[in-house]
Amino acid sequence: MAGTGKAHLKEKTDARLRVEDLVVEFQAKSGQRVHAVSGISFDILPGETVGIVGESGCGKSTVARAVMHLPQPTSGSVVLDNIDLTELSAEKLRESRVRMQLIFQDPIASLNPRRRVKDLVAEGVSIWNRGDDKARTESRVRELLESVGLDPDTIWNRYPYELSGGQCQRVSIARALMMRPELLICDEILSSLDVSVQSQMLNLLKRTKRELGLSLMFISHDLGVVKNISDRIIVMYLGKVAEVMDVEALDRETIHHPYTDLLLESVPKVTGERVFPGLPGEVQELPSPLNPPSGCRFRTRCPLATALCVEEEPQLEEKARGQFIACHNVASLSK
Amino acid sequence: MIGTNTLHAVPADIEPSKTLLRVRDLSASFSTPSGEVVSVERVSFDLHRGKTLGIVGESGSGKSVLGRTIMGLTGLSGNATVSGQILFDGVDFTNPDKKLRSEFLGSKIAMIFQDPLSSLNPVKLVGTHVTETLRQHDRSLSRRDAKEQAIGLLDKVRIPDPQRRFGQYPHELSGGMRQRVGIAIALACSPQLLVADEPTTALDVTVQKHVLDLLGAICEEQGMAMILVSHDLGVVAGRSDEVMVMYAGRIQEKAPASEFFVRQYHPYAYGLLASKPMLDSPAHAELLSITGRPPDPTDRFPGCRFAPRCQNARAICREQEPLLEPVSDAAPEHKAACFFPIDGLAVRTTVDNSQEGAP
Amino acid sequence: MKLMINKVVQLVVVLLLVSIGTFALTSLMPGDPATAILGPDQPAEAYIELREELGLNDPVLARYFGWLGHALQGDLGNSLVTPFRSVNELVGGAFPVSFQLAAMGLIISLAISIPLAMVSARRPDGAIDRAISALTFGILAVPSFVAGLILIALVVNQLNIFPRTQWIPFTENPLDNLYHAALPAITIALAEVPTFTRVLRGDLVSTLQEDFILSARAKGMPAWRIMIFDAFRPSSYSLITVVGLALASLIGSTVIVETLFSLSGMGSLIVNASYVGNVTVVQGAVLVIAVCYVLINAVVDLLYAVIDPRIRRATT
Amino acid sequence: MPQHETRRPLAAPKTTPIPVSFEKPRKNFHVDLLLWFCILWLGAIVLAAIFAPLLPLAEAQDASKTLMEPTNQPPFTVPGHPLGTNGLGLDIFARLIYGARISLTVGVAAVAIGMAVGAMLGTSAGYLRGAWEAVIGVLTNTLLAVPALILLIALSTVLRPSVVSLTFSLALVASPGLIRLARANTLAFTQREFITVARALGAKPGRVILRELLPNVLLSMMSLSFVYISVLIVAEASLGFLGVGIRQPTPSWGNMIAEGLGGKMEQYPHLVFIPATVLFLTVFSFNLLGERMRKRWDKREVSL
Repeated sequence: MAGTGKAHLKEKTDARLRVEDLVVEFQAKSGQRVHAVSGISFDILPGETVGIVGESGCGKSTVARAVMHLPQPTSGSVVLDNIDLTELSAEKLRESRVRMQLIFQDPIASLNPRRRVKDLVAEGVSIWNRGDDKARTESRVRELLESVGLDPDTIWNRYPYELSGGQCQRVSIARALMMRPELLICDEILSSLDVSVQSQMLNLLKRTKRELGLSLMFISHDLGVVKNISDRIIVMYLGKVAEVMDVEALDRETIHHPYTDLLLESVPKVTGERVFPGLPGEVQELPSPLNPPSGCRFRTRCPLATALCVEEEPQLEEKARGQFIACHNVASLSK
Repeated sequence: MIGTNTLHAVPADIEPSKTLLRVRDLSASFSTPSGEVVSVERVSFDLHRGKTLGIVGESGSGKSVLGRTIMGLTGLSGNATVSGQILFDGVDFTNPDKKLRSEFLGSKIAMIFQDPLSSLNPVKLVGTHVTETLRQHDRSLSRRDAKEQAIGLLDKVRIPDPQRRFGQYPHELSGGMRQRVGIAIALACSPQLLVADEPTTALDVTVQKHVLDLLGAICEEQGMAMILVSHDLGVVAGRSDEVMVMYAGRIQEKAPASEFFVRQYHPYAYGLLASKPMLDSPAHAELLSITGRPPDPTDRFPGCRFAPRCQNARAICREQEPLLEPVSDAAPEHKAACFFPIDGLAVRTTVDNSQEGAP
Repeated sequence: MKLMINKVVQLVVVLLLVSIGTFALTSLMPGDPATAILGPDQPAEAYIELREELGLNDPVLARYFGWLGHALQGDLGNSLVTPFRSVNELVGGAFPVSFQLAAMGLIISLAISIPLAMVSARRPDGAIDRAISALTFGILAVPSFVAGLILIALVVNQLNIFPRTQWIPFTENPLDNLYHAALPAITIALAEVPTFTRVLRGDLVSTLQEDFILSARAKGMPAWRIMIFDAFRPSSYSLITVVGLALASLIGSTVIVETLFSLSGMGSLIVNASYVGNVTVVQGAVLVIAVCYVLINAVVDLLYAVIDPRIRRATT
Repeated sequence: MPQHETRRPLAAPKTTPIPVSFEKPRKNFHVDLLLWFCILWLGAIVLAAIFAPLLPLAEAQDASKTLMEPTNQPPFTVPGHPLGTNGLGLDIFARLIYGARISLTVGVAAVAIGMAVGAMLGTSAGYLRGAWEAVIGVLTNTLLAVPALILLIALSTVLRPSVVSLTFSLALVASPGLIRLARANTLAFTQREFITVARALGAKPGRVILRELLPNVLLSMMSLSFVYISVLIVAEASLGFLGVGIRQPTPSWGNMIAEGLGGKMEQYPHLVFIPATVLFLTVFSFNLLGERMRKRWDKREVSL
């Protein structure tokens, strides 16, 4: 899986966010280099939701932070509305960054425990001293809280620890929207919530995105969730892109990258039929990002791997309309 | 809504010997600084040998406490009260004493945990975890034999290179490997019942599938019964013979798995399924939202626990507690605790056709 | 390995800074140190001699390196007041006394704390736990000199069990030595018992809530086995850290106890020297104590890394 | 959507009765009493210390004025000396209150300085990392390399013990621990995403430290401040007791206890036990207050 290649990128001028050859590496404690993200490219159109899926350790959260330049990526370019963030000065970057906002998995850790809800939501405004007009700020905070389904009057003066996980996540969304961002980056924002709350949040996000014309980068390990919210889906494996596809292609029947297939196969079918598998074989574990395999990174677990996969890294190629797969062997397959 | 099948309500055709575990009116409550919390309330069910019972519920539904109570571990925490009856293989295992517990646990009943890292002692070797269980229940076992058996067990749960893994510490293994070690420990004495408390929540999907396959295959092979506790209907689906949905400490619906995933009668059970974004539904499908949130566990209001969030709730739901009873004569094993049960299959079909809101 | 080198470099830098700080004590003295030490009514030669002795006439750096050089060779200078003996001799005589007291205090306090903590942690917030917690909380508020005075009033004056003072060197008569050292050591131990007990209890309680304890229970392990083999071992690592940190207050208690029981250890040496402004003795004693303390803590650090597998494997 | 009609007749309530009225656990009254006693005690001591010059107290320091007074009198025996007199006929009650002035001033001021220094250095070191953190680290380690009491004795050798020099010395002793604490807290808080969010919103490092980190770090340090005050009060008393702190005739709790040394304690136990009791109660109260604050804070942390 390798996925370098940019065949899947849209016209430059169309994209709200265009990330090219993004590389993020950092020093592990032992002094070795961790190859967290190794050259991935993608773009997000205005009003589009791009879902990024992959297992833990595939670098999807690192991508989110690297796009925000928190911290700065090792190399590659991040272009937001035709402005290359990597070339900006620290001060300009600080300004541009506000046009993207991040929401995290842990609803409580992402809110300062010493702040009240009203101040949390208005935080961005106070940083940029746009809060000269107090009344206007306040009415906007109220408006946003209402739009994320919270009653401003009851939670106005609450602290985060007085709220439930779902409510905290709503506050986080309101805070992010306060800065009128163009791109919202959601990093596993549903995984710590209960199922019933998850669906509330998903519906809320879809509605908000529609109403405000936001672009959304939605990172999750849950294929069902990603399928429900995304327009396009990027499958990541060990710091590389394995497959990019339009959401309609994400089902068990379509031909996919072998890794996508593995993921799809692993998602349990919600049926009453009892499955009686034999003892499973030994699993190949995820290779270490300290020392990733040569060629295609998925080859150590891939049933289709050949000698070519060891030597040469496959490029993303359009195998079907709107479906780009980085695999040497997938073309020869037919379902 | 509680299963008040008292003993006489057990269908006569079930021989006692087939029943491995019989739970009757089991309640577990904790006294906390903010008040009495009833985590499990009058739960009754039977589990037959070699069968798997899936227990599903959101956080705070009492599903994990139920698992631990069955293991006789709840009473250990001092502030807990357990009432009702647990019969394990004909032996009363309610509030077991020290002797009974150390005789049964690990050898006849075993458990695996949610977080494989924290359920292994960080300063003990992987191998020691397995051998000490073996030697605890078989004093005559020599160290060498124990080691040999342990390596065999590690191999059995598909751990590659078990010789080497034996001498490693838990933090040196990956999450999937650790959970496999957990399973190896649980299997050490070939138990009759395995309580798996959210065994795959901390794992990735691909690893989850392997672990669930492994558990399924071992249950099948050894005729071991399993209680599979999860917040995720998907984990339970296809892996259990019977499904039980818990909400706020009570059983809301209980049915053979083949029935349950076709049609749900309780609005909560239906909502749980309809609010889960599924891979097999079309993209951008509208999801049902259950509004509100679970009740405060210290708040003992009367009536159905789900009534405050239920769109079908009427006056009686807030006054009286519905019983867990069969809904239609056609499926006597399919029980729901609801005064106004819905037909999940019919609702879903309507929703799919109109692509609108939900019940 | 890189981490180890880093630690050693830090250690050396810290010790250097300590030596600079110790040396700088002289310059902190208000006015003319010689006058401050000798008082105003001495013959002029005495002041000149003392200034020479203190090296006040040389440039600061030269003085520091001279002092450090001597110190590194094991020469800490001479005492400034009677008896004009070498600091080495004074420290050498006092050190074993303090060392033995501190070691005994540590052992006694651990011997008391560990069982107390285990009993406490078995049933958190139970009657026994509350009683032990109240007891340790009370002791925590008793400074060691008060504790010592109470012990003297009760044990020595009322019950006449232990001797009031006197120090018998270990080499002379080991039993007598222990008998005489017992009460001071208990006083020292008492001051540390609350901290040790509370830290270990807290750790045990949180360890006992871990899933691996539950999993040990689910295996049918008996409670005592779980307490010792599953709970105590991982909890003891942080106890080791606390013991390392507690050495500082242990040394403090030793100083007080020596004064209280009139034992001639490092504590009484340094207190008496301080009282009369005998700077060189204070400097020497502080330096010796600091070096010992830093080295012991480094060893504790190392020990910690060696016995805790989580750290051991991570660093190598 | 299909609303199923109720299958069950409303009139057939086969419901099981629900056990209602779960008792709320009773509040632990004696515990609250203890806390109030401690607050009252500290309040009384603080007020007495502040208004000492205005109180009608007998002579506390100048032995030349007490030549006619009875010496070594036990409490409640001589009118005008509620807690008796010492070997020079000085009034013990008055000496306790003047001693409190020193103990409290020194303890509170030193902790305040230590907190300010600790929070600033520790938080900036924890957030900015790099060379700054290394420098702060080495400095704290150096201060920690000399056991506190030894450092205090060494300093009192060369500084004439006074309220100012003692405050300085004690602050120096308290700072390294507080710096470490602040740094550790900062590291923990920096892991939390709200710091990343603040940066994503455009906050500069100064703002992150001051507005996001400091309030959190300070709150968790606050509960320790009381414990630190009690530790420093004991340290000051220890110096007084060893004779290298505040010296006679100025009273401090430590040097008052030391008056009982040399065999006088056997004859006149009140010389030792009255100041010892006062010291104990004060230290106990500060500890208890700190403990209660920590518990409340912990509870919050758990619910976070």
